[in-house]
Amino acid sequence: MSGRVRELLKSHGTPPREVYLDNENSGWVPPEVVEATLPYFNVKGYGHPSITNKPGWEALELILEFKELLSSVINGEPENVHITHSGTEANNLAILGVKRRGKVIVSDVEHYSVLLPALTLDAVRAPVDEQGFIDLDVLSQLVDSETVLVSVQAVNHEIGTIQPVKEVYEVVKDRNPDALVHVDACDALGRVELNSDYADLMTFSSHKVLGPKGAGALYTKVKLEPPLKGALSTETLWPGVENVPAVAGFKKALELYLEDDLEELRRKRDKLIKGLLSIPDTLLNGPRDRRAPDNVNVSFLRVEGEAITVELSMRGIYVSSGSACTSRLLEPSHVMLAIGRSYEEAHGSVMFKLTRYLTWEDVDYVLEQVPEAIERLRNISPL
Amino acid sequence: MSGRVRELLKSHGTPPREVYLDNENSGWVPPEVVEATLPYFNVKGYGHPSITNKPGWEALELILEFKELLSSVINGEPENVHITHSGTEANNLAILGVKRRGKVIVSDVEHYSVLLPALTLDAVRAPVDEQGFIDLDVLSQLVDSETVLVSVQAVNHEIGTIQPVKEVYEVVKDRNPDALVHVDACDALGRVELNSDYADLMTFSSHKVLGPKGAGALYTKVKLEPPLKGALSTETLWPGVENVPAVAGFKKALELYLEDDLEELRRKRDKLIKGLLSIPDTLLNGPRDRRAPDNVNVSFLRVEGEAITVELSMRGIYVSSGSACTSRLLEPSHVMLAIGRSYEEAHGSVMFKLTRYLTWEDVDYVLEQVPEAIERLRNISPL
Amino acid sequence: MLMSTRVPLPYTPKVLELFRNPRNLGKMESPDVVSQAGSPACGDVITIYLKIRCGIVVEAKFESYGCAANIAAASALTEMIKGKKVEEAWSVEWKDVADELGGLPAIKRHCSILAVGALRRAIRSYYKDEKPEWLPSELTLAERQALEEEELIDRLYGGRVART
Amino acid sequence: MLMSTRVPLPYTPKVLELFRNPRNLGKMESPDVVSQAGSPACGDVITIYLKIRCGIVVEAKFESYGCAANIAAASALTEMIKGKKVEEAWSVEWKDVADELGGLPAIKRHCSILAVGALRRAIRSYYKDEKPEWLPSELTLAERQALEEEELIDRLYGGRVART
Ligand SMILES: Cc1ncc(COP(=O)(O)O)c(C=O)c1O
Ligand SMILES: Cc1ncc(COP(=O)(O)O)c(C=O)c1O
Repeated sequence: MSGRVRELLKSHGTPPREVYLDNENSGWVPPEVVEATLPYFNVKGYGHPSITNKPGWEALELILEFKELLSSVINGEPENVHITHSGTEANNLAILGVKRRGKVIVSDVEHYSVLLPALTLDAVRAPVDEQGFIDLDVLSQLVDSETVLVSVQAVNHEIGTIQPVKEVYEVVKDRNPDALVHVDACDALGRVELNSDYADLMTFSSHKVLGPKGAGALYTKVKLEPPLKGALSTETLWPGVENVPAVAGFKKALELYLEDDLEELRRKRDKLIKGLLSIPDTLLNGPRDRRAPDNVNVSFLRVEGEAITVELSMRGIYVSSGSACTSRLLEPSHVMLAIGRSYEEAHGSVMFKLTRYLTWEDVDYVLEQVPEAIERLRNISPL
Repeated sequence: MSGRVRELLKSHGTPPREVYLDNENSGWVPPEVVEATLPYFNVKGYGHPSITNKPGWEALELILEFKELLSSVINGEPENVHITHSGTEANNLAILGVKRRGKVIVSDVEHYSVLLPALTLDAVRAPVDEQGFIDLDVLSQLVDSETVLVSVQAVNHEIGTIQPVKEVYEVVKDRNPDALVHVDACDALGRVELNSDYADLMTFSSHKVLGPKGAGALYTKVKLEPPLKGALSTETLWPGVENVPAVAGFKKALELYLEDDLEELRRKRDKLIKGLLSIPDTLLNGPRDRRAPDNVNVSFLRVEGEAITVELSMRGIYVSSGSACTSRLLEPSHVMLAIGRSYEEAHGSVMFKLTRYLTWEDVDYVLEQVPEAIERLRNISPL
Repeated sequence: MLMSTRVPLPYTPKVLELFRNPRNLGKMESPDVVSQAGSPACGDVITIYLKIRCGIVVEAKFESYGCAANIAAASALTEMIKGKKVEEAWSVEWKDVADELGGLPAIKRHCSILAVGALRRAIRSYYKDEKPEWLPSELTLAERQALEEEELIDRLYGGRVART
Repeated sequence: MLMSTRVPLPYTPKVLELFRNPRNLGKMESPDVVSQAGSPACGDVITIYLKIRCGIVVEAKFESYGCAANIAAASALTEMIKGKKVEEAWSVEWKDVADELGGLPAIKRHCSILAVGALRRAIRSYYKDEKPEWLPSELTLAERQALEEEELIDRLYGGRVART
């Protein structure tokens, strides 16, 4: 099977210029972050963080350093930080781990790793408006004395909507002080201000901040019942050994992320949005204001998203789409549908997640190539 | 908190010679394996393996290559290989994922990542003898028409017992052809012969073969219900994105592991065992024959294992123990108890897992230091 | 945006090549028959244009709204039927198109089914007044699947209003 | 062998130092009193030897079977009581020993409790015939915990036969 992929890649070739913008699905890891992980494979801290020997203590040191850093960013306590292998796992831990059973409420645009576990608990979905903002009035009506958990993300992973999590927290607690508030902050970390005062549980993911895959974190003020069982290490809510090198990378990546020039990111984002919207029949998905500084998402009408990803790939621009063309489920991105996009609009959606490594020249290259790509595909289309 | 660990490490110091033997708990990753992971962070295949762009296809290529390699080692089909983030997760997937409910049977010496999920299903524990071998007659009596799953590891993680998995498979299927057989092969891969003909499900872990942490695999011939929910990638049984660099490392590590000179490992193991048993009042844990070539486990009477790990750490020898001194649960290793060791014997147990990187000089160094260490501690002990 | 994914097997070089340089692409001036299958809401639409002389497909063109496989399948199919008798064109199965492309991932097979569905609709429509013997009166699988896709999306869609 | 783990906080340099170079280690020639607490099955045993003159602890020694913290706690305790009045030695609490060690991880606190338990047993035994006023007749927490540990393991152990 792998031979077929090899053939495809050969026929694809390597474009002279490459601009990676699919950081939402899989972060490109900066060399300095990789560098930070390296010692932990075989120089120090390669031991088990709960074993009483030197390589174990070195691992423990790193784990604690990470917890101290992450908790300081959200004004919290290091002991409340729990380490998993991904944001998906941290979200599952949050949703499935709450011991009390009762009504669960999630926003309609949550990531699948919140939405799907929540649906196994018959969660109620709270609607959002056309820009993805949760309706606080409806939410307030949904929260009742039976409610045990409300989960609302801080930043939407597709359309960059910055949710008013403080207001969500207050609305929920006002209606029912015992209801827990979970904030999926995977796409918010280092991008918007986060404060653990306004959440009982909070999720983070390493590769969302350009750390390596293999580490996620759940901040929790409440006791949870882990959905998986096994040998515990210093981590008590997720069995198995902590992925120490990945945590080292997460820590370094977060340090760098916190230094990002958000204003510059915003300017690049806005230049991209403006340029892309100058292509005829193109819609912006998500809000103009209160939008994550690194998120661009547009729908090109009369073209299908997967074709765009392939077309752009051959031009060295790597993106993803909310189309459903390949799934045969006919279901495009639930986020697109939740904000009222039609199926066609969703199929033509393309997402770009910017990082500090995107240069102004890259922005220009994207704005030169994308219109050509869309035009070529529209010329193929009967619509 | 991390400051206190830093102080401890400073006071510990770096011993002039270091020999890492705690590979059972956390594998030391060889530089050539780390090397194999590096491109996948930011040179190629850093994309999402199910997204249709070049970095995504490169990731897919690697995933497929890995599945081809692993399945070829066990004479199986690549499509049956599923990727998780650890052996613990693969075991949870196997045990909790079986859809049919009924009697579950596990050996008494399974890893906690099998035993604990199984106990949530009220599993029956099949006894082992004093060397850790499962009793096939008792097993045969335990398997009945209600039995849906039997889980027996291929090699024990503490005492190296090589279980007769083919016989286990035949005994189980003979009694109930519908009962599934799960083989936890984490410590067996590359060490004993494995054949997917004699298992319905099989577990593997990257860092057990000196791959990086962050990758596990479950081979399954049957459909499973994943215990966690979320966005699927090419991997359909474990949500979230595959840890592609870790899988690249797992692949490389496995390639190297398959080339290991097992005869040489056995000779080092035997020299270590012989030398350690020449220390008075020392017992071998686990069998002499049908023992994994890399496993050494002994109990030093009248000394407590955690103290040994610290004492040896200061001498640059890094090991772990089956003692319970630190847990305050008073429960030492369940494996030790299952093979009939007394609590005292279990508390004094020390485990060494050998790799090709252990030199004969290292063996000599260990055999010089350990007797001194044990003597010092026995001189402290009132027993 | 993970919905657009789950591709266990990727495209063949042939698919990529036809996506890059499609043959027989574009509208046809005065075709003898035009037919479309699929729906924009499903994310795939194929239009087939045919020119038929003396029972021979003398020209075939296509347009496609859809993924790379969709475009490649439509292109490959038009190439396969050019110069063939209409009866032969009718007998091209989705499997033949997939083979021509060097294989299609399972979840992409509907692309070649849709292409064949569009072609058969065109042929059926060409013969709507005078059905030749070889033309079954029952809808074939490919035609039924095209229909199903169109109807399914209507059902899924429900009352949702496109805001385009 | 993960049972020996779950140490969220590690040792202080002081614990490591006393583990490396314990003070007051070893059997005492003709002590006035010897007492032991803990059980081998639990993985920790501390023996305390005292020489007492005119109500003063003039010499204190220990032996320990247990983890590094256990050894360090026993060593620190003997150091703390040397030259003290017995009544003062009695009043040393496990917390004082932990502080002396620069703190102990939560799961290691039982080590200093055990050390204090052993010491108090020794003192109680020293005064078994003639109880001074300051000596409570009720067992103190540290003594009770030592007892509990010894009994608990018997219960856990059940019929299991040591094969040593
Ligand atoms: C908002 C949000 N939550 C959770 C996740 C899951 O994180 P991970 O990819 O680490 O499993 C993602 C990433 O896709 C995300 O964007
Ligand atoms: C036999 C066995 N099974 C499962 C596991 C769990 O693997 P991992 O450490 O990758 O979670 C281990 C490792 O400790 C093991 O030795």
